[in-house]
Amino acid sequence: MFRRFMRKMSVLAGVAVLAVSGAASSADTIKIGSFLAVTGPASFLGDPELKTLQLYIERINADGGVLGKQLELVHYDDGGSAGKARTFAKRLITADQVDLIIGGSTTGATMAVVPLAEQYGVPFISLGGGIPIIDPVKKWVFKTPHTDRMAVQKVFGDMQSRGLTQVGLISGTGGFGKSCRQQALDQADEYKVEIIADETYGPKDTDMTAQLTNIKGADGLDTVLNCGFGQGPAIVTKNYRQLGIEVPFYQSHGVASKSYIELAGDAANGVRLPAAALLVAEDLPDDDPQKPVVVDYKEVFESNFDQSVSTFGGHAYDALMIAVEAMERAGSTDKAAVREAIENTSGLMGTGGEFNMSASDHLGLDLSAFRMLEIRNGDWALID
Amino acid sequence: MGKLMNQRTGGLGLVAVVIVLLPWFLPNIFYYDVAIHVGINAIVAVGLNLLIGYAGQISLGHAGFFGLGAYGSGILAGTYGWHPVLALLAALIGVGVLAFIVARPILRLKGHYLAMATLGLGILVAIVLRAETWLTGGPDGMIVPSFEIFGWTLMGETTWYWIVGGLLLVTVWLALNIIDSPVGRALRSVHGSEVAAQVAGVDTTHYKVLVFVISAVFAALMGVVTAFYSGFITPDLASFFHSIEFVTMVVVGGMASTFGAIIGAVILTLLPQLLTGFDEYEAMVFGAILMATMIFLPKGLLPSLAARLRKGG
Amino acid sequence: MLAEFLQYLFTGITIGATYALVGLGFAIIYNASHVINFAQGEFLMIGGMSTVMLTAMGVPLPVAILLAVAASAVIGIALEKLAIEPAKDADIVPLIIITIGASIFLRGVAQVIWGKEFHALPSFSGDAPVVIGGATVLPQSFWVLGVSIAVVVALGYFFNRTLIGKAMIATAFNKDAARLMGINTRFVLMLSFALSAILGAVAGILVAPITFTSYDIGIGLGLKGFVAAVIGGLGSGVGAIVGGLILGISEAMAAGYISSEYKDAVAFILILAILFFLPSGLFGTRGAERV
Amino acid sequence: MALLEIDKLEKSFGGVHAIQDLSFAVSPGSVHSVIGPNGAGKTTLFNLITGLYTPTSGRILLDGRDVGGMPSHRLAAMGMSRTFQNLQVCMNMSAVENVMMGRHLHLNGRILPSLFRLPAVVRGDRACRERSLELMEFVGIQRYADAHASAMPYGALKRLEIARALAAEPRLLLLDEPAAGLNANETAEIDELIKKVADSGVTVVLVEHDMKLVMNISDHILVLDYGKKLAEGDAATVRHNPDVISAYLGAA
Repeated sequence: MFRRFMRKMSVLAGVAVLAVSGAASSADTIKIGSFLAVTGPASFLGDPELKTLQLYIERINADGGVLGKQLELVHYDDGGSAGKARTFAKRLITADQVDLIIGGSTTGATMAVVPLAEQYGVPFISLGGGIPIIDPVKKWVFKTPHTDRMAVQKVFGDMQSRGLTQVGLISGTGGFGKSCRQQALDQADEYKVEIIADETYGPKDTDMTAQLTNIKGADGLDTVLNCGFGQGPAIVTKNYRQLGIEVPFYQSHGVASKSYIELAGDAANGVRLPAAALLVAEDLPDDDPQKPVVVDYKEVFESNFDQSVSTFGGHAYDALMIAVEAMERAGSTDKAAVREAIENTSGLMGTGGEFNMSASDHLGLDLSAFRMLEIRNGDWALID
Repeated sequence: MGKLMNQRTGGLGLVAVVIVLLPWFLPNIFYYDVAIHVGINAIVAVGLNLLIGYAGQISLGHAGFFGLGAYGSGILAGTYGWHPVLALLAALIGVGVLAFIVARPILRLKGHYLAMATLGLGILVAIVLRAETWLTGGPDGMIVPSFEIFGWTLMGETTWYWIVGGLLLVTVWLALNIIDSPVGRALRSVHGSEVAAQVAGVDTTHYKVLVFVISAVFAALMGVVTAFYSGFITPDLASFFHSIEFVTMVVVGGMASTFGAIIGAVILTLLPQLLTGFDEYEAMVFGAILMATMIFLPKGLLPSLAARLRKGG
Repeated sequence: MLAEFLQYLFTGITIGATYALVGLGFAIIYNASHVINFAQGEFLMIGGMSTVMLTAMGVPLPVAILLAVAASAVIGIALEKLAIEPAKDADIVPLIIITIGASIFLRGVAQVIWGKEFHALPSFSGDAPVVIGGATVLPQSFWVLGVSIAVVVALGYFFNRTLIGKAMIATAFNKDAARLMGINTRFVLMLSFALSAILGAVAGILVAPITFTSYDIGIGLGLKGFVAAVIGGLGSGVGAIVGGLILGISEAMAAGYISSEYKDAVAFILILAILFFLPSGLFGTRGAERV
Repeated sequence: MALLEIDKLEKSFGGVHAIQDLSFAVSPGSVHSVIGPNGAGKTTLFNLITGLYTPTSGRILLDGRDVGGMPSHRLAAMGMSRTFQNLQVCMNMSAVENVMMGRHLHLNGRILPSLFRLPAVVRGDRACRERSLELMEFVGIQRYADAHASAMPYGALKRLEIARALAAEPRLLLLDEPAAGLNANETAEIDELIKKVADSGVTVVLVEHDMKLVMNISDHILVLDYGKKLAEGDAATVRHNPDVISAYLGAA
């Protein structure tokens, strides 16, 4: 550990010298900038995302890089704070002069940076889930995770097929939970479900029994949906079982990582959620065109890091692949050309599904990219 | 007397020279951005130093006033389309009035109780900013329009650099004026011996309230500047940690030292930027530096160094 | 209706007991040194995270708990020896910054050692809820309450019946006089940090199965414990316990009946109200100023 | 009319009666001493007169006006000034600034003129500094003019407090044990100083343990014991009062 520390010190000294001399930009590398929530309440997003970027950039470089150049990752930890994200994004653009930005683990951090990307004209692929990132479309901004609208549609579709109509809603007050809650309220009519209770909890709350007690008391409750990420949904799940609420329980794709099951333990069994195919890679039918991609990513990730694969790292993988593929197609790192190439991405198979972007769709995934999963015996199970 | 004049004019001159010459050493926009944040923090720290360093009254909640300034002007100018100048004035007056109202009950408290009450006040502001999503955009923040005046739009780092630099110079001048005046002596006597001040005819409550309001308005003004400069604000501006950062700037630089407060702001703004290279060790190193400074230089950098120099010379 | 009320009440008592333990830790250190230890919350984190790590390594739970508590005590003593004692003559403000620096430091170290993920500790005796009057209570809540009561009783015995406990009270009352009476006040200071670290660690371990634990849970719980201590009157043991329960129950009631968004505001509204109208807390004594 | 009149004054803390049924009057231009054993309530009496404590009952009349419980700074504006038994010097300021602080009432203490450093403020401060230096000379500590308060010896600080109290140009000056902790030489100097102050027309109320000093300079002596008046009169009367003798002998 000490040697790693010393290495960091020398790197730091090098960085300082570089920065002072102002010779930040060099022509023979392609600079990928990123700002991720590696610490803080959203660290379970940022941590696998950063690991994925580092790992795959190393692999791409070992294979000869992109356009004959090596990739260089410039990363800052925004701790999930939108304000910090903005500061670091500005640093990436103006000081580090990166060619492209991948980052923003959260919708909030992304939205804080959107005006900068637009102002300076830098291709920006976000890893945030919220729909406002790409709706309305912004010229320079793309994203890879499924939107919360898709997640809500998937969940409501499943409820509809099970004949559940009276929904109790509980959501986190962070950007993700807030946006997901809004989508649930907006989409309810179309799927003929009714939101009969609407409760919230803070990102650091440690007990949600009070809110769930209110939901439990709602007349005619058929099912409950929780919009949120982090440890919050795990506590909600535990409290849900503690209070003995019997109706089916849905989570959003915000909990699509093994750590949710580990935290919630047995209480997680029976919970349904929409998620990418990555979580059930091995269970996919062999003829599923997504299978090779997700199985490969899962194996690479899990053999390099001592932790289970999550869909969040997958979003970073997708973003990097889209960026690399677009640069190769554009034949340069010219920002405008790369932006246009990203917009023309088509048929690219990622961990989240097949990306087909266009001038009016800067995500390029459809509902088929989502699978409905149920947690059984502490593991994901594919149910459709 | 002559020495004091030298310190005054010399110090002011030095600050002015640094502000004017610095742009030659800033390689790109990012460094301007850092310099602007240094300036903003320095102004808050100089104002807060009047309260903590000179009057001896701690506040762990000044980020609350900073956040209220930012959101007050941001909401009035953005959501309600007020002229930015009006929004600025309204935010400053609003914060001033609020500070005036809470100052009396709060400043009756001393020591840890005062620390606790100001801490609670600051956190309450942050909670409200987070919760009232319809007004503030919630935890993810809100966008603030540009500052327009006489048909000019204040945009870009270089413009704001000179604005903040000018404000810093004025702030330092005002702070030095206050300190070396009957008001300043009254403030310092509150710290030195409150009873002695009272029996000498100093209405200590009046001066404590006064300096509380002044430092709150300085913080609010910088909140306004931050909002219009960065165009994006989040409730983190009002967070407990941000309050602690302000206090730390004052204490690390040196209590009851205006130039010390500036140095504290420089160090504490640059440190996190330098420490980004440490990745996961960042928090550890930051905490260790904070502790070490306070243990080995409890009076803060500038006064401790000055004392050492005096001993040496 | 009654079931809901009871549910909120049980929730409040459980979390309130945690606040009370943290508040007691604040009170003990404050009495011995007149330092508000802003790193108090980190002991909860260290207790919880060490237990999680040790059990993951295969250490049986009771042994893991003992080791984690002991580790916290050692860190508490180290904090006192390395950071507080060298600066004992400092003003209030530098001392506050030192303990805040310590808390950032400890959090940073924890993050490097244990990572940033949340961890769950298995409940001590299962997750099958007990139903009381229509409300449900987890068995872990009984652990929290039971151990808290046991700790409070043990502390009461320690302070009132043992020589060293009495020495600590004497030191709190008048340090110089205590020193003249032959009490080793430096030892008392060290002991108070060890004790409050133990209290924090116990609280952290008890709630880990309910709230989970991670490198940064100390900030929130620490602040709430601080509020509990001030509500009760800084330095008053009984006050900290009552303060903790009042805070926990008010929070749960506010979340249930008013608005879950403002649950966290309850603590700080309470503290402002108390400080404005009862500046020395519910059980604090007001020292007359000597001129 | 008496400058200061105390009428049936009572003060208790909890159940403890610190001052009981105390009445006396101080006539203008006199040196009035309050003596008594430790714990007799002398400092409490001063704290009551100068507004640091609020009386439990009874009246404190300044120029015939009841000022009991009035805040200290307003009493100062009415011409009252004092020193403290335990030093209350602002250690975060220089010696001359401490004295200048004492002149606060005679300066413009409003914020805006100070904030913009208006010429009137600068002039006022300069005059104030000169007057303060004169006062330091008057009490005999002129050589500490540029010193920081924290660097001054105890005896000088005692005088500094007197200079600060005089800076307010009081009509009534309360001195709480000005000679405590001083050696015989220094005490004699303080003796001279108090006489000089009294001669300049300031009414002095003195609490002091040094009997020689008290007997030397007092026009009138009040003896307190357990918060009550034990005896009153000029030096000779008090010296021969049997109650006083027994109280002091008993205490000794």
